[in-house]
Amino acid sequence: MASITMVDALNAALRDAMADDERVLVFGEDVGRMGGVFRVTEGLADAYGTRRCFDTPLAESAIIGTSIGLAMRGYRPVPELQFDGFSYPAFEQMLSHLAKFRNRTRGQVAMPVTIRVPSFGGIGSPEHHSESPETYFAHTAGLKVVVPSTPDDGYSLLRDSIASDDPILFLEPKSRYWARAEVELPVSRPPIGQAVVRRAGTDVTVVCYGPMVATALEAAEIGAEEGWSLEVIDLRSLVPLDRDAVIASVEKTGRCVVAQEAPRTLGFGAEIAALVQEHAFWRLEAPVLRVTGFDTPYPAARLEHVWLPDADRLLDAVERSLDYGSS
Amino acid sequence: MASITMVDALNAALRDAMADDERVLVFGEDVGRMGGVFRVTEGLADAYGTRRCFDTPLAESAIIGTSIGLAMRGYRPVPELQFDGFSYPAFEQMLSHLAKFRNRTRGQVAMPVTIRVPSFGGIGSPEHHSESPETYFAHTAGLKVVVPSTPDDGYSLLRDSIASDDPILFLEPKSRYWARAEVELPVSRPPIGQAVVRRAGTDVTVVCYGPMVATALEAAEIGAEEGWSLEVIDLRSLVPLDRDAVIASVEKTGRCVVAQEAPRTLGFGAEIAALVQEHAFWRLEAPVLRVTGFDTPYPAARLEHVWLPDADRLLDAVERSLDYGSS
Amino acid sequence: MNTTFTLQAGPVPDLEPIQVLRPDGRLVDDPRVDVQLPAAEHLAMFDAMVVTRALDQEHVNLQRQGQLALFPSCRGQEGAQVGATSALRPVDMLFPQYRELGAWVVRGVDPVGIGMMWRGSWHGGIGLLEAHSSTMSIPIGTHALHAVGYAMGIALDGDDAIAVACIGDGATSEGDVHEALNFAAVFDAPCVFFVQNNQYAISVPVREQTRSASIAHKAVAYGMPGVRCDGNDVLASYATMREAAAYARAGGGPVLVEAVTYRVEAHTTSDDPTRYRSDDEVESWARLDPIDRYRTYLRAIGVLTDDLEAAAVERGKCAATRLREGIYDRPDGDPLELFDHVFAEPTPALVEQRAELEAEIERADD
Amino acid sequence: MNTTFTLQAGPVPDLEPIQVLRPDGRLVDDPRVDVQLPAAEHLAMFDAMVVTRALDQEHVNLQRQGQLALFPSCRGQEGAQVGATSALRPVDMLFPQYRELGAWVVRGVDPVGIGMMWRGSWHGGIGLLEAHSSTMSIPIGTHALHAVGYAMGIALDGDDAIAVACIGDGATSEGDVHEALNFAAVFDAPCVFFVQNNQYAISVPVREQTRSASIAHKAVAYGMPGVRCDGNDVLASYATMREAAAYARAGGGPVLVEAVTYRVEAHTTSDDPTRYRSDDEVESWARLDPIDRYRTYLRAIGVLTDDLEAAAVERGKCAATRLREGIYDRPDGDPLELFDHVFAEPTPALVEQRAELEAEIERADD
Ligand SMILES: Cc1ncc(C[n+]2csc(CCOP(=O)(O)OP(=O)(O)O)c2C)c(N)n1
Ligand SMILES: Cc1ncc(C[n+]2csc(CCOP(=O)(O)OP(=O)(O)O)c2C)c(N)n1
Ligand SMILES: [Mg+2]
Ligand SMILES: [Mg+2]
Repeated sequence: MASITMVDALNAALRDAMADDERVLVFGEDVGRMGGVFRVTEGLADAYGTRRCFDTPLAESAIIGTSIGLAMRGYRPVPELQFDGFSYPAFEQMLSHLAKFRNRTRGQVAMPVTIRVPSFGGIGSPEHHSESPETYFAHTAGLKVVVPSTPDDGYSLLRDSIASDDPILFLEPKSRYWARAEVELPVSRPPIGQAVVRRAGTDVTVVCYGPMVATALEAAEIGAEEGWSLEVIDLRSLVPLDRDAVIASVEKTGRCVVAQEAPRTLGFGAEIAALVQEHAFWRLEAPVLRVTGFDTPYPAARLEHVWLPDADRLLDAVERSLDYGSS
Repeated sequence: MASITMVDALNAALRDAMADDERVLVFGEDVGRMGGVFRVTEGLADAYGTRRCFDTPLAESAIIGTSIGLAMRGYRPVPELQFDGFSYPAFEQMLSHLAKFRNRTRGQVAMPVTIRVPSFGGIGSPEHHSESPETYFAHTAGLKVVVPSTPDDGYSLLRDSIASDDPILFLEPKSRYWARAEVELPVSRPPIGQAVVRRAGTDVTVVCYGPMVATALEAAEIGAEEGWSLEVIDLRSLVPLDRDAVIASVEKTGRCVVAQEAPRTLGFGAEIAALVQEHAFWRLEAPVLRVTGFDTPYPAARLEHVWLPDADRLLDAVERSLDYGSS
Repeated sequence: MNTTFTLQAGPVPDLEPIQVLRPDGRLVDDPRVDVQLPAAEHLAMFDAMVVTRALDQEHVNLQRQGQLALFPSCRGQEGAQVGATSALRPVDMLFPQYRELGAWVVRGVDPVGIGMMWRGSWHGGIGLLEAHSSTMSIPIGTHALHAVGYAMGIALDGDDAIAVACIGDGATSEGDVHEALNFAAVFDAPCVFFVQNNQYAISVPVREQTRSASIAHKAVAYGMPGVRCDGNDVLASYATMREAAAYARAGGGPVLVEAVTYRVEAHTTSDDPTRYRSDDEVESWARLDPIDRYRTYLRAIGVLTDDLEAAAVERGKCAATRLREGIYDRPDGDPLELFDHVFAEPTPALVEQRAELEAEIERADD
Repeated sequence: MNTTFTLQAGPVPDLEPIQVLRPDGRLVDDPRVDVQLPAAEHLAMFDAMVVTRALDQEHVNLQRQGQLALFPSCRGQEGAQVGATSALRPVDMLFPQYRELGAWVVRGVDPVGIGMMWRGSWHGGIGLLEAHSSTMSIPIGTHALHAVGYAMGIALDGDDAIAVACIGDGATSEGDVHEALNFAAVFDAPCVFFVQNNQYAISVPVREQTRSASIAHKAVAYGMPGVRCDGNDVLASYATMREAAAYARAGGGPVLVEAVTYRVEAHTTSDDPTRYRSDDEVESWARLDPIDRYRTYLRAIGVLTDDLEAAAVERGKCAATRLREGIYDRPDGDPLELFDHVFAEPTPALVEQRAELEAEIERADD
């Protein structure tokens, strides 16, 4: 077993995917010669040539638009958008075409495009480099949204995404890029659409994904000292959503807290809350509580730690859930 | 009292706003010479000159980007994006700048920009002309979202939007453009941020906005024959949201159904459901049920009536709410 | 075919459009291109133009009868569309906007599949892909990037097909078209940008769309060749596209072609063009009708006879009849199909929602 | 100031950049522009360049000491930035990207307000607006549209200010820059697009960014004048911007200026440029240093003396000290301010969330 980071795991996944299928192409800004600003594409141009891993001009709409054309031609593009906030210029291509192409062609043309987006906050970046774009994509019919939280899942989910015939927004939690785990590659984890219980518990279900998984586990650890048993569910993909796993857990615990970095209004927590109250109505002993960023623009680096949800904010919600109605 | 359409009301609002404040500018594709594809800007170029109402080249990002620059210069731009689906190219300008400018400048630079977007479906249009983009905007901190449902609100809310110092997505329900009402202009209705009870009732609260208000009222009418008393709440603005009005109604009825045209996942109904279960938890006798479009691309014209929520779909949810737990 | 013009990246294009036939149908003196075509090819193009016109009119009729939701006529643009498409090989991939009826006729697309788009039966049109055309694209300018990506794929494959991005004068203002031109040039993609400058983007005239001396001039910004042709002259359109396609196919990289033409009808059947242009203007362009011009020429050189013209008209009628029969009161498709093509496999949410709609339909049927 | 070049919409720009000073600091023979400046103006520019360099270095130092999150150096670009900005009037509105330290120095912006951006105290920089500069803009190319909108507003007001969009070579690939150039031309907006072609967009060299013969050549696509200048020659940058600004101010419409220069340092302090360029290349450009060149010239014409140069260096030190004192261990702002500027008035949701965060902070303080 080797100790590897998520960057290592993602890089290996790209390498192996390119080795297995020569129709896999990797491109974007600074991904070739430089290996990406986070080094996720390091060495791919050397290993597979600049035909298959190349730098593009600085234009995100073009990166996604040409991915669509390449997919029509039978390729499996794995474009990178350099940061979450720079996915916005490609929004029209994603919503109006990538998401709709299969449907528009009655299934004749698939869009096996995996868009890698270093996402979320927490690493002291400048403006536009710490956005949580998942709502925009998850609300868009025809797009899948995958969010790994660990190196092994990074590898396994990225391989599965590239192998999938559907367009996938693969949101990589930057703040977890350098966290290490013991993993033997290649590794295979549950498929896209299956959540994983990261920690079993009986008192409160904590639903989370991406960067919030580590926060939830930390909270569970601290909570245990208070005698609270938290069950931490890592969604792994938002579309498709493993609703059954969430409901099963809430049927057990009767309480649910959902955590996201995104601003509260219409963050993914809203969808979880809506679903849980609908499908576990009688079982709920407290409302589903949302632990979120705020409805403000993401702050500058020095203030982000205050703004981002942390174990304390999460535990406060857990406590409110446990105390609900008793005060 | 004159019988006017929403198009008439919006046109009058633009006229009066331009008369009252010469810093108000109206521009976009085909809004000048032609008066807009829906004739909402009809006659403005004649009345106020092509300096203040003018056609732009075909480029939505530029329409919003230049609106930002004009706002910095002290103007109050009221750009039109021709259809919902063509707001997507302007997404980066809206999210990365329009929404963030005031915050970035610590309040020094306001963005009094009202973006008019003919929105939603139901009028037999081709692809991309029937989208429900409200989630994208409502989730974005720094944007307000206003959705009128009647001619008088069209007038009043558009005047208030243009007078506001905040950036506003003003989503006009195309399917209500030609519905008539007796209105004496100018008319003043409750301000942005205040919901209105369109029909009082005691059994189930129906939360809706824009095109779904008429559907909800129709359902309430039919439901009354079944002996169901529906309270119809027209949100009028999604940001700011009149949560108090919704909660007050649910405290009374104990049941809530929320209706939207948008696909279900992360549609505005998710936010309403999340808030209602959080703030009226003990009072709820059934889960908040969502009446929505489906998680598919919006269909072609001949199938849209099947896809769109109608009174029947709404009443089915009402019935499920009323029967909840009793079966 | 001989030509005295050469496609070249760098210099400013000639403002004078390439022309083969004068408006009166006679050959221009000293043309920059020399088109020697077999009679059969001439007749095929003439036929396609006549069929296009007939189908165009039948769409308009069907729309007036409430059978179509909308229709964007290509009347007046048949020369540009038929000429350019006829110069391509069948495997060259078209990326159309929505007003490309003439191109689809050349490619033999069943008109019913086109009419279904405008009826609102399904998005994008049916049967286009089989004819090496992408589906119709409504978000202006966006599909130019698909053409470039596809062309990059062709180059990666070492194939000698090309991709053709069909866009309008209005589209050239969109950021996506800029990005497409730039990517195409940087990656030497075998892509021809075929711009039909029909003078309008809905109500906005091209002079308010750009201050570029011409659309073709924009090629300078990308280091690619740009060329203008008379789009109402089917032979000029043919010859120009043939040169452009050959250039791209030979590995020269992309080319920007501007076909100068005119949209004689309204933007779509919903539009009222009297709001933004004069009858005089329309009439002056109507006098430049591409079919009339070509007919005069083909008659003069003896290729087109009364019989052959009657046959073309007949084929137009047949096509129109086929369209009408396939579209009139056409039953709607199964709404449950809406859940079938969202993903390769429906998600649990889609399975559930499909069942909901199914139940709803059953309820309604009761 | 005399010039023998004229800004003109239409023709392809001269590939040879306008130069006043040769790399060795001597005047070029027969320059296309003739810059006769009073000694005081020369010295002000020299000062600004020296101060910029000193501040630039101090930012890098502070970043290495963990005081800044990040810093994008403008080393090597001082000639372009100081020259161009010095040619403007104080009310001419700048729309900077993020690497515009030299421009802000000319405008007298307090360096602490710039350092606060890079420390991560607040977005966009503080004190820029007061100096008629918009805030820093990170989404590449986007702010070019703000400049155009602002310039449209100037024209509507009948004012004689101009707007200046400062963008990079990489930015020219973005759709927004295309749309900005096009809108500016169509609306005759008094806007100068000032492109610092520093040869790289992070790791991507400009030859992979575009096939245009030069960035200035892109002007042809918009029917506006395009002009190249030597960006490492402060006097050429000054003279070129002065012409461009005069043209725009006089109602001529927009101008595209390309300053050919080089980013001598890494893209930002996070970047490792050895991955994509050679030391030789960097050294060959470092020999074209704009400050050295200007110093040699000013010494030769007797404007710059030992004392005056020492004074400039001293001002650089003062500025650096001011930056360091204002930034080092600077306490963070009140996080509750995050709720104050979302809207003119906070919404009920924001009021509630503010209270939540306040309570959380109090809890943490306990
Ligand atoms: C992104 C986008 N914005 C706006 C529209 C609305 N619209 C439909 S056609 C059209 C004009 C297109 O003009 P042009 O490109 O010249 O093509 P033409 O219709 O003349 O063939 C506009 C503005 C659209 N379809 N897509
Ligand atoms: C829309 C967008 N995409 C990507 C980035 C990431 N990024 C930051 S700087 C940069 C390169 C910019 O190059 P250029 O315009 O030449 O300016 P320079 O940094 O050389 O001054 C990139 C790709 C960004 N900031 N914005
Ligand atoms: Mg046109
Ligand atoms: Mg650069």
